[in-house]
Amino acid sequence: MSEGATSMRERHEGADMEKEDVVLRVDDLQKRFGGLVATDHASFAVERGTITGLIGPNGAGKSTIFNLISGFYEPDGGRVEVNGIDVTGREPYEIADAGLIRTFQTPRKLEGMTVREAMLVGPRKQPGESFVKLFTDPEGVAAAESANLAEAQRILEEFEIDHLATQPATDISGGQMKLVELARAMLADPEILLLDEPVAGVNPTLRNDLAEQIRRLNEQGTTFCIIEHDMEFVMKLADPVVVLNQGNVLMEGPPDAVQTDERVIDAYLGGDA
Amino acid sequence: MSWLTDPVGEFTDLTRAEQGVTLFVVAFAAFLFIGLLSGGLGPSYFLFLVGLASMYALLSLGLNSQWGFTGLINFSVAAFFGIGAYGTVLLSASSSPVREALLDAGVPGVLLNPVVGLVVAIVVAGLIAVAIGIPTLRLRADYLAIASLGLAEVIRLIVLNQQDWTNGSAGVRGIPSFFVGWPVLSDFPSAMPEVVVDLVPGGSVTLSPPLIDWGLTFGQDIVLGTPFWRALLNVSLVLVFLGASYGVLRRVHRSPWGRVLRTIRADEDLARALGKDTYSFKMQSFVLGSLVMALAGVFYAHLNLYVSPGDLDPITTFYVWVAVILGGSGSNRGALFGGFVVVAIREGTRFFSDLGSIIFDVGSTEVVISLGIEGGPMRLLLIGVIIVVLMRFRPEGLLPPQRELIWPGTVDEVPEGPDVGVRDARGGTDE
Amino acid sequence: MPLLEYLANGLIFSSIIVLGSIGLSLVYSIADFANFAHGDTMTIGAYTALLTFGAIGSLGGAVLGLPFGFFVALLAGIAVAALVAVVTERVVYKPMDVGSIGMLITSIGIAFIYRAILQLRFGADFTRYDVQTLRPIEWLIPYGIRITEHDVAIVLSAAILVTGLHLLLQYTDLGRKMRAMADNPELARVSGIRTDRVKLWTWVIGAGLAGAGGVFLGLYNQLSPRMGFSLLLLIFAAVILGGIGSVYGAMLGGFLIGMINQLMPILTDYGIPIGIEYANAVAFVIMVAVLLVRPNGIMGEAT
Amino acid sequence: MSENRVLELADVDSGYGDVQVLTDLSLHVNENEIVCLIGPNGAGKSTVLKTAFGLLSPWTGSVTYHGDQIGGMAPEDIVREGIGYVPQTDNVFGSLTIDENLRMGGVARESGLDRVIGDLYDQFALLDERRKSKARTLSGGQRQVLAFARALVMEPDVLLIDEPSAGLAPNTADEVFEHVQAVNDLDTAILMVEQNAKKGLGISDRGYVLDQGTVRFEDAADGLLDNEEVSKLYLGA
Repeated sequence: MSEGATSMRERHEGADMEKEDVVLRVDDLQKRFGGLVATDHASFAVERGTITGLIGPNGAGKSTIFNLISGFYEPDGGRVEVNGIDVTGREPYEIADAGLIRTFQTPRKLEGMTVREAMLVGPRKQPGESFVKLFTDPEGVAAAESANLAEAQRILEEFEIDHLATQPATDISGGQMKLVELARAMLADPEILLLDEPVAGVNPTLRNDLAEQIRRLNEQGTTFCIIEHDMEFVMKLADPVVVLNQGNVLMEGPPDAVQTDERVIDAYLGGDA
Repeated sequence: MSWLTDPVGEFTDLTRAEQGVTLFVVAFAAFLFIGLLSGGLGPSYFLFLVGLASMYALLSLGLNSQWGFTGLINFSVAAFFGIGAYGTVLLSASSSPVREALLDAGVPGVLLNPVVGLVVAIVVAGLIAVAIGIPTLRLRADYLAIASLGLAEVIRLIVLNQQDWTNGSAGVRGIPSFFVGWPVLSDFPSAMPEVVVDLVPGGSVTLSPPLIDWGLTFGQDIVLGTPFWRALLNVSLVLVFLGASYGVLRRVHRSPWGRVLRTIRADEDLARALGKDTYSFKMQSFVLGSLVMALAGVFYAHLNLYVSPGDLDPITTFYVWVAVILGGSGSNRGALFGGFVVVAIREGTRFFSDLGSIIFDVGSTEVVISLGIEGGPMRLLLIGVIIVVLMRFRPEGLLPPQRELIWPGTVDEVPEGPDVGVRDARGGTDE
Repeated sequence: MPLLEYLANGLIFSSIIVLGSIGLSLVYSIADFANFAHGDTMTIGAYTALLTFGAIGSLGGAVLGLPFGFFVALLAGIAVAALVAVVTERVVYKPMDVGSIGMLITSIGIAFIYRAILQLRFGADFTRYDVQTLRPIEWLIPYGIRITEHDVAIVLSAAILVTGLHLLLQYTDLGRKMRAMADNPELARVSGIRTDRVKLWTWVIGAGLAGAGGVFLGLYNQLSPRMGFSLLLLIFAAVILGGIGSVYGAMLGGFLIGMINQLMPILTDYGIPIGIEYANAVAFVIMVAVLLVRPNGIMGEAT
Repeated sequence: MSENRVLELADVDSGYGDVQVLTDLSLHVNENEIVCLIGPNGAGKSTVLKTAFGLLSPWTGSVTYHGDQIGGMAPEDIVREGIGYVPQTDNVFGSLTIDENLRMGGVARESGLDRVIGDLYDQFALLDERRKSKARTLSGGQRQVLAFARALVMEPDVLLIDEPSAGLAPNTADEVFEHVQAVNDLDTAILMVEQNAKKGLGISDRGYVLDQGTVRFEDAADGLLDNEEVSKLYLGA
């Protein structure tokens, strides 16, 4: 690391690690790709019941951190805890079992499925996902499927997209797909939901819908951690906001503090002109 | 509404592709029926064809549950077919070195029967499927194709060269009927009386010019002897296999289990993010399909009564691929249909052998394509052209899955699902 | 000293595999799919040479036991294999709207069409070029090496072709463009390279070398419509071993696979009970192992 | 003024597939100036360059070069018109030598290739020293220089540069900006997308601030640097 980077690093105060009820704790996480340090000793904690925003300029390492937390990348060092369970380096499905579900930046389309079919992939631990039970306990499978279907229908109604239920999942708009993704993730009944740019490419009306839904779900008890470039969106929704810069946590604070912080402005606009 | 009460209504409800396929099936059945009546097609041979077609349908169902459901590009179909065939015959055939060794070791001969052979074949196929799956199922799609083809060749080479187990290239003969030792069924073919069917009492009807172009005699006596009853028994067996497999696969396809497989096919990362252990699901799908293929092999051994390493030739794999792509990836009924079409091609090209040569007069030079000995290349050409034309113009196949797949009884009406096919399949990209 | 004999045979067989591997690797990197018709492109080369040689005869003199006419036939084999590949690319592959797996499956159909047409014309039986079978070179026999002048011709011709390709890649504009495209197609376009033309030339070169490999394979063994398809998996093994997309990797992979294939008897010599009949099986197992441990091959960059 | 406009985008809509990114966007580059495009992530900065260079076709509106319509032309043809493009990542051929990289930059030249490459070696000594090295052995900053040089072999009138400082340590970024200025001194106009707004504007004559696919502010570089509204755009508020 050159001198410039070091001096930048000295100005990093990091995140608030002294929280009461932590659902996700990221401790000293490191990842490099070849010569590029993507995640550089990053630490932060997400308190239960919050909507925590994760922001930072391009290349700050936000997506890498999401991939490390959710098990899609294997960290070179550090530790990830979900609900107090160490899930460092575990498979994504094990991390999901611990209660953490993530979404993707580009909506993933499910060819050959209707929207409600695509929704039904969401629930975890379905009895019908066991090959044996399909034959030993078809009534149990049917009961669970009916219940999941009703739940899917209920969530679609809450999201006001129940009219799409039987549409092909490939035929709906990108913004609607984002809503479906969020709805499906909710069916997995997560304790914490990681959203990767939930409103990228979504029109303003749907953007407000999404914000409303996230707030509502949060009030019902789901914890959120959101990467988002749309500052207006994230600053209205999130508290606290964690700022990443060069793979490290620059600071954490309430939105208005972050927005006026000199270091954050420097990180975004570039230092010393 | 049903086909019995309102056939026209049912027919108009179908998609155009479905209508075409239905008409084709009806026309083909009529063609076979006429063949049967005219004596051009012996009843035993007819049943043999039905057995063979059902066997291909079984193989196609197996591949469909790997490629169609999950997107696993498996080029080792012939190997699992061969494992099924060898699995049962090595235990039960009189010329099998393994059987001899077992008898010498004091295993009672009664135990070495085709039913035990079936069980052994299925177990061995399952174990080998796991063994092949462990290294290959983490590979990206095109590498899985090449690796599975390579490992299938390894299996073929072992069967060919371990003569002390398999008789090598000589193959295995002396295969008993599947029902040997069963009460009633064991002796059924020879015990049945010879039946003479006289469709036109007191003679026959000959249609000849000018009514049609060539003479066709209807109503000759059809003799149903021991070979016929044996063939009938075989067909019953394969129909039981096919029915059971179809029933199982249809149920699992419509289940949450099948839905996870379809999610993996469309986007494996999404399935992982939603908490599914995708490697385990891929393995289950791979093993399930391999077992169905092995079942087809077991049947084949007792149908053909001779098994050789040539049965593991990769060409069988590609026939089955054609059947699945033609029928529509992910569609069980498409796989059934595809299996039957492939046998129609296989056996249909044999008719070329009877046609002699076709002579094209191209200007001053005559191009002679002698079809008499060229059934093989014509078949290959036809298969090749079908693959290319399908991939170019209809990669989703003729009967792509049409309906939403939700566990039966949980929704009232089932809307049409979107088409899906090779076009959407991933592959070639790094994970 | 059988080892020398094995090595000599390995060199000959490697020459053929290398010629096949280069084209497969080139097409894999530029057209982005595993071309299952590549083996049958080799077969086309072999049968074109058979036809041409039958038509023109020996044309007088001979080099290394091979009449001049045979070398003309070799050129014809190269040219026709290249032509057929280019026509196929334009008529079939280019208009396709399917992913790389769809292309792979299509290429299997193409492979069947090539083979079926050859079989319709030439029958399924084995056949040979009408050149005299030679005795092993006398002065090498005391060393335990039994190879003919034809074998020497195969190795030398392959060496000339590979050297020619090397010179083309390193010192001509076309070669540099081909390497640039394999390296980074998007940047190649941005730099102003007419990528369509380079692609076409890549097909020409890859299929031409395959055609040459087919001609030599026919000389080394004999000709049959299945000859190329039977060799295809070994060629895939070579390409994967060397690293898909790397021409020099394909050369090295082809060399190693050819050598391993012919060095198999050493195993039994040392008491390991794996016979030469498993030579191909060993290559396939190595291929799968490479895919697992080092999917980018020995010449590719490690992930 | 308009007669010395090298490149102009007027009322352009553009995007990927059916996702619209740019909406009614207009901007221009005059001869010999450095223009910097800044704006928050996802504002469509890179999309502007890709649309100008033919990697994306404008849905509506026009792209003109010296007044001639080039919208919808393929990049390999636009290169021949006299526009160069330096992508943000993967902008050198790693397995080719530096010399070969430069030759690839000049495939569309009909003559004078050796002369231009010679001039470039004079200009960028670090490339001259390592002519025969593979480009993948260069450091991040050196790669950027090679990428500029590759694009300059065509002697373009305007060079489009996508985030030259991305992923570079601050000192190296400063050096790269110096090279951008040096390129500009060779009478090449530059349209540059830059994340580091302060440094980018610091070497620029003019700047545009993009937000949600359209131009929000246009001003002299100094003016934008002092504009409070700009930082609000980045961080909401």
